[in-house]
This record gives sequence, C-alpha cells and structure tokens, in this order.
Amino acid sequence: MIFISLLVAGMLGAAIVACILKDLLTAVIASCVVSLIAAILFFFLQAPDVAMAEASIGAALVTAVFVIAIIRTNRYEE
Amino acid sequence: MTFLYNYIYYIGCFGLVFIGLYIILVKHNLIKIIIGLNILDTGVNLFLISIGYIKKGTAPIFSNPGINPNRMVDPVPQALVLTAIVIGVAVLALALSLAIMVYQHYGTLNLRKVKQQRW
Amino acid sequence: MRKIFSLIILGILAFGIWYSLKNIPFATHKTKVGKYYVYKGIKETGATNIVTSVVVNYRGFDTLGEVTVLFIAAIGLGAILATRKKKKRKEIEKPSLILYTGCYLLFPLILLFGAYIFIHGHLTPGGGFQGGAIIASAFLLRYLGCPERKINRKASDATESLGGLIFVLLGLLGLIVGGYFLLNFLPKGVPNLLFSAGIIPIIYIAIGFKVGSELAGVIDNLIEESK
Amino acid sequence: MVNPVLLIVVPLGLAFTVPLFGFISKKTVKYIPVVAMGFNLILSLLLIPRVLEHPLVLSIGGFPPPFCINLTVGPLGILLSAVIALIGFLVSIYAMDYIRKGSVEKYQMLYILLLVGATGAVLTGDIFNLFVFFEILCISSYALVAYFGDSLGVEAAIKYLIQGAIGSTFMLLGIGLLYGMFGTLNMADIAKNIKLQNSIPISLFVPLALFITGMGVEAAIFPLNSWLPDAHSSAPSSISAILSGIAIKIGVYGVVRVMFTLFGMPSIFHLLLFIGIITLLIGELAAFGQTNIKRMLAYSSIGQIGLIVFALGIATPYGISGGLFQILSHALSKALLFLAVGYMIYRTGSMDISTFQGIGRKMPLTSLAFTIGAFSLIGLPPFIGFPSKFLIVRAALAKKEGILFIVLIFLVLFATIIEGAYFFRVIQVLYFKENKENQDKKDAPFSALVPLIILTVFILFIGIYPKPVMKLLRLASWELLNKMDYIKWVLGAG
Repeated sequence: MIFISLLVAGMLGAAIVACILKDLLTAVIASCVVSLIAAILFFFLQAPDVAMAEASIGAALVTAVFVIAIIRTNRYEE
Repeated sequence: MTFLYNYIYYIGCFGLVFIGLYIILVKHNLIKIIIGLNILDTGVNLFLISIGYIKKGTAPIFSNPGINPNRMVDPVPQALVLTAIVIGVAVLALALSLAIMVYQHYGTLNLRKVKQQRW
Repeated sequence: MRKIFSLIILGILAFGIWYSLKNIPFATHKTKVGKYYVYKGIKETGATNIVTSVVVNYRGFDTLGEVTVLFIAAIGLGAILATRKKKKRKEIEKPSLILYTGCYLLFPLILLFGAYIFIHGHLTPGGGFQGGAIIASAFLLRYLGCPERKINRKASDATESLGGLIFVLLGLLGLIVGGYFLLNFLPKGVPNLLFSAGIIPIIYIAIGFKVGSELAGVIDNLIEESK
Repeated sequence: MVNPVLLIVVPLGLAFTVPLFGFISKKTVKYIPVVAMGFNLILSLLLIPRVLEHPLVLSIGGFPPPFCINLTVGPLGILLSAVIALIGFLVSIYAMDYIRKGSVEKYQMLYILLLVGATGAVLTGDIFNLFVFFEILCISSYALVAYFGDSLGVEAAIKYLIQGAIGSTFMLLGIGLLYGMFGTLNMADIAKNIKLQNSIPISLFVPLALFITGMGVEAAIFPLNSWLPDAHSSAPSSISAILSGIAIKIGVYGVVRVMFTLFGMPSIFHLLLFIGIITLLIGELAAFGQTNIKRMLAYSSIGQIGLIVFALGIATPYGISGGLFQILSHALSKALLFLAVGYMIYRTGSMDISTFQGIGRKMPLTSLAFTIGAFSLIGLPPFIGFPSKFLIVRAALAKKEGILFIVLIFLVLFATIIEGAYFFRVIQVLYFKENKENQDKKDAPFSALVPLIILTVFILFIGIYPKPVMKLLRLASWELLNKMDYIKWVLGAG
C-alpha cells in the first residue's frame, strides 16, 4: 500500500513538474514519466493489456511525437 | 490506512484530471496545452480502470484452469480504456501537426498572439 | 485573475465528482455485464483472454470505430502537413557505427516481438493495438539509427486499407452466414491453443498490421515533411 | 437483405478502399463518396416504412442486447440518417468540381468518414459506442477544417480541437461515472436503472452535466460556441455546409438523447429552454454585425441551433416535432446557402459582402438559390422554414404557463426579425447594386448547380406539402418522450 502511495505521489509530482517548467522538452519527459507510472498502476490494478498499451503507446510513441514536434517548433515557452 | 486503501487510486486519477485541466485553462503555450490534454486523458483512463478493480482480484485471463472467475476484475473498463488510449493518441498526433502548422504561419506557439479571427 | 477563475471552476467540479464517487466504492463487485463476460466469455468466444474477447467480439463495433479514428488521424495529419512549405534541411549527422549496427540488428527482433504480441492476443495479454505500437516503435528506432532508410509509403498505405478492409469484410461475412454483423462464425476450437477463438486472431492480426503501419506513417510524416 | 448496419459499414469499407482506387486511377476517387452516400440514401429510404411499422433493434456479434453493442433504429434515428445521407450525397456531387487543391484522395476519405461518424452516432444504442462515433465525427472535422492549410483554417482547427478534446474527455468521465453506478453501458439498460421522480440527486446530476458539456461543445450551445464561427467560416465551403447542416445537429441529438432517454425528467427540460433562447439571441445579434458572409452564416447557425434547442425544451409532442422539423429545414437551407456562397466566393475571390454587388444578374441561378435559402431560413411561406417555425410557435403558445412563454415567443419573433434584416441586406447587395468589376463573372458549373437545384426543389416541396414528413416527425417525438417504449424495444417486455 505504501508503495502504491509513493507511486501515486510520484505521478502527481511529475504532473506538477510538467505544469511548472518553462522548458518544454523537460515537461514532455515529465509527462512521459506520468504515463509510465500510470502503466505500472494499471498493472497493479490487474489490467496487463492496458498497461502494455499505455507503456508502448502512451509512454513511448507519444513522447517521440512530442519531441519531433518540439524540434520543429520552439523549445522554450515564451 | 483504510482511507488510503479506498481512495488512493481516486486521488491519483482525479489529481491528474485537475492538473491537466489547470494546465489547459491557464497556460498559453500550445505544446503545453497539448501536454495538459495528455495528462487529462491518462487521468480519465486510470479512473475507468480503478472502477473495475476488485479486492485481491486477478487479471481476466484464464492462463491456467484453476482460476476462479469470481475473483477476476471487470474486463469491460479495460476494453474501454484500450479504445480511449488509441483515440487519445489520434487526437494528440493531429493536435501536434496543427501546432507545427501554427508555428509555421504565425512564428509563435503562444495562443494569445494567434488571433486573426475574433467575434 | 485567470488562475483564480480556473481554480474556482475546478473546485466546483471536484465537489461534484466527490459526491458522485460516494456511490462508487472502490474494489467491490458492481457490474452485471462484466460478470457475464467472465463466466460465459470463454465458452462463447473461445478466447482465454477475456479482455480480448470483449474488445474484438462483444464490443467489436467499438474497435472498428477505434481503428477508424486512428486511420482518420493518420490521413488528416498527412493532409495537413502536405500543405506545408518544404524547407531545405541541414545535413544530418551520420550515426556512429555502433548505433547503426545496433539499430540494424534490433529492428527485426522488435518486429518479431510485436508480431508475437498480436498473434497471441487471444491467449496472453496484448493484442493488435499493443503489437502495432511495438512495430511502429521499431520503425521509430530505425529512423533514429539509420536515417537514410525510409519506409515504403505505397506499401504502408496499402497495408492500412487492406487491414481495414479485412476487418469490415469479416464482419460482413458474419452478417451473410449468421445474420449478425461481426458474428464469430468460425469454429471456436479448444481454448488455450493458438488456433482457437474463431475470427478473433484474424481480426487482431489485421489490426496489428494496420495500427503498425498507421503509427509508422504518422512518425514518417512528421519527420519527412520538414525537410 | 436490408440491414441498417450496412448504413455504417458500407461507406466505411468504401473509405478504406479509396487508397487502393487511388493506385489505379486518381480520377475515380471523387466518385466514391457519391456512390457511398447514394447507397445510404436509397437504403435509408427503403428502411423508413419498415421502421415505422416496428423499430429495429440489431445486436452486433449475435449476443443478447445488454451484453453487446446494439443498434436501435427508431423513427428518430432513421429520419436523421436519411437527412445525413441526403445532404452528404448532394454535397459530394458539389465537391467533385469544387475541391481541386490539396490531396483530393484524403479529402474524400475524411469526408466519407465524417458522415460515417454522424450516421453511427444517430443509430447506436450504446453510450460508449456513441462516444466513439462522436470522436470519428469530431476528429475528421478537425482535419477537414484545416484542409487548405492556410493560417485562418489552422487557427480555427486548433481552437476547435482543444475545446472538442476537453469536451470528449468530459464525456468519457461521465460514461465512467455511469458505468460505476449502474454497471452497464447499454442506453436502454441505464435508462431502466435511472428512476427519477421530481428532483435529481447530485450524484446523477454530475454525469448529466458532464454529458451536456461534452456534447454541447459539438452542438455549440451557448457558453461553448466560440469555436464555431471560426471553424465554419475557414473550412472549404462544401465542408462548411456539412458542418453547419449535419455536424452540429449530431451534437444536439446527443444532448437530447441523453436528457430525454437516459435521464428523462421533465423539470430539467426548462434548462434547455433558457440555454436555447440565449444561444438564439447571441447568434442572431452577432450575425447582424458581420461583413464577412461566411461568418454571418456561421453565426446564423448558432442562432438556429438555439431555436432548435428551445423547441426541444418545450417537451410536448408538438414542440419536439417542431424542433426536429427545424433540424431538417435548417439542414437543407443552410447547406443550400453555404453551397451557393461557395461559388460566389470562388468567382469574386473575397468573402466580403460588399464585393458581391451585381452578382445577381451575372450568376442568376446561384443567386436565386441563395435567395430561396435565405427566405426559407427566415421562415417565409411557401418554403420549408415556414411550417417548422410555425409549429414551434404554436407549440409554445399551447403551453399555458403564464407570462413566461409569451416573453419567450416574443424573443423568438424578435430574433426572426433580426435574421430577416441581415439576409435582406445581402439580397439587396446581390440584386440592386451595380459594380463594373463583376461584369465578367460566369454562373457556377453544372456539377454545382445540380445539388443546388435539388435542394431548392426539396425546400419548396416540403414547404408546400409537409404532411408525409409530419407523420415521421410525430413518431420520432413520441420516441423521445416515451422512455419506457425505448426500453421495451431494446430489452423486451421484462
């Protein structure tokens, strides 16, 4: 239980970091961490299918697409 | 401890929902808003899955014949979330391509400066 | 000002949801639909992974829609980015030998893993979407490591539409054979074997190919068009 | 073998084959939407008599209803799907010549899929499936708004996308809450479980509010409509016709279906009355001040949506028939207006109303179509707008609830006068002003005139002889008002 609480706290912390930071690349990595921890939580909630989808789509591909978009635009929030 | 057990997942998912909504409502940067959408989606998905959970449940897969179907978690929310994740990715990819186009036309990602049309 | 305003809105929303959640206690049995699937699923569809049987068979229409959504996103992204003015891009740095060889060797292995995931979708966790995403990530790796190798756009377009067509045609065959769209009309076989569960593996393989080529196409579009 | 599932599946299959046809010949591609929508039109016309006898409930996958997705094809569903197929068919003929820029193949695919989403959303009987089809509709319209890739279109599309994405997430949250409470996703099954008397508990009000917010974004009801004028005015004209004629109606359908069939409690319908009247006034007042013709039409769409929502909020059989009739009449008239305006803009190269001086003599058929559409929208006899508005006012008068309805009717008539004022201004510019620059303009090509003429014929015919439509509308309003019947169709008598 403590472990899950720590995971949830870490997830919310990463989300807040994604909210605060001005550097978009770091914010994207933080949102990737959110997805990754969410995937672990899915696994603890006995949903291996969803955990797999979240890890491969939510954490990997989405982050890649974000990073490509940031390369094409501007890295810093004005 | 029982409070933690009962509510920790709900706290996590609605925390994500509110942080996501806050980002969307407050920030002006387009990429930041799309990050907010992603976090919001994740939160809603987590909520749907935690609805279907059962105390000491097992995954809904008959990997060996001895598994008791009574202990399995609800498979429906998992199916819904699979759909929702894919839809989320589709919206996100489209949004990012539009963001690239906005940057090309306006030279900025700040939505306050992207204002050719008004009421 | 804006921050305070949005915090007030969020506060109202939080209050409402808190009230609703009191009716939904955590970790208890509450659904009759889920029970039905868990008890009857293996007999009615032959798939040991109940989530797969729900996704492909009981709620197969949703999955058809979901595949369509991804298809729309891939096409829409292509249509939008095609209007972009092409710019000359700086010379890309050549990857080092180790990176190149690593990606070159890993690429077929990841493809194989993705194929394994979606072929065994009805037996183990995983399925068309997860397998497709893994295949797309293999293509992403190849773009990063070996930038001069491109995917064949014509082939990937053809895969996309063939995957979708197979899904629709299987559904229509069910309509012709048994009078219901997406009826599982093939023999169910013995559960826990690879060749079981009727049309479920076929549909998941089609979805796997389709999702893989669509996501790879999305990445390809985003990377290519900016040159 | 006439099965309603073909209404969704055949166009979907054809959309998937478009790239394959594209390999063979690029020219054949533009006929595919015409074929798909023509098929849908014929099929839904064939289905109407059968549905009027008894509503069709089809389960997909061959399992009993609450355990699988089912299509519930009642009078309302078949009416709306016929309207979608009709407008889609005509606009696809129009677009054969109109869309030349960009990748035509992709346009045609997205166009078919938009209509597939709309058809699926009105036919389905499962709340999550409704969400999925809604997403198909929304995502393809985001992409189509930005189809030309110009700065205005991209800006409109990104604003539309952000609001729409928040809306659909809210809807998903609402679905999650309902599933957690009742453990089922079938709409009839949920409706059976919700037994409201006079007050609504907060725990049920929250999902209702989430649904209304989520679908209200697509329906453009009052506080959620800031995306609409941008999106409808920057899209290609054929897409503006579809978005104004069909897409926002699907949003209204979603709101109405959730409120009436799922929750079905009379005291919440008053909410619709006020939302409707505010939307109506804001839309018409904003339209009055516009100089850009497409923006003017877009604001007028907001106003008309307000009128539809107002009529549905009356919640008597006459009121709901009036609202549904208004959906039909607005779909036909607004599609006609946008299609006519499309070629005027194409010929003059500007969206400003003042550049259209003297167009009425040089493009007579297009201008005539515009005039008829405008008259019908204002509600002049003998066009289709007259019986629909008449029905709404009559239903509001029949509701004897003191001064409230008198004031509301007065506001509706006031909005109609504003509407008349700005449309007559445009018509005056078209016919009674001279301009030397517009001397050499030709009329629209044949493929564009055919849909304009067909729409005009429909507007005149239904306006003069509304009886066959009225029968269908009465049954459709009965379907919305009688939640018990709906449950009985799907789940049987038990």
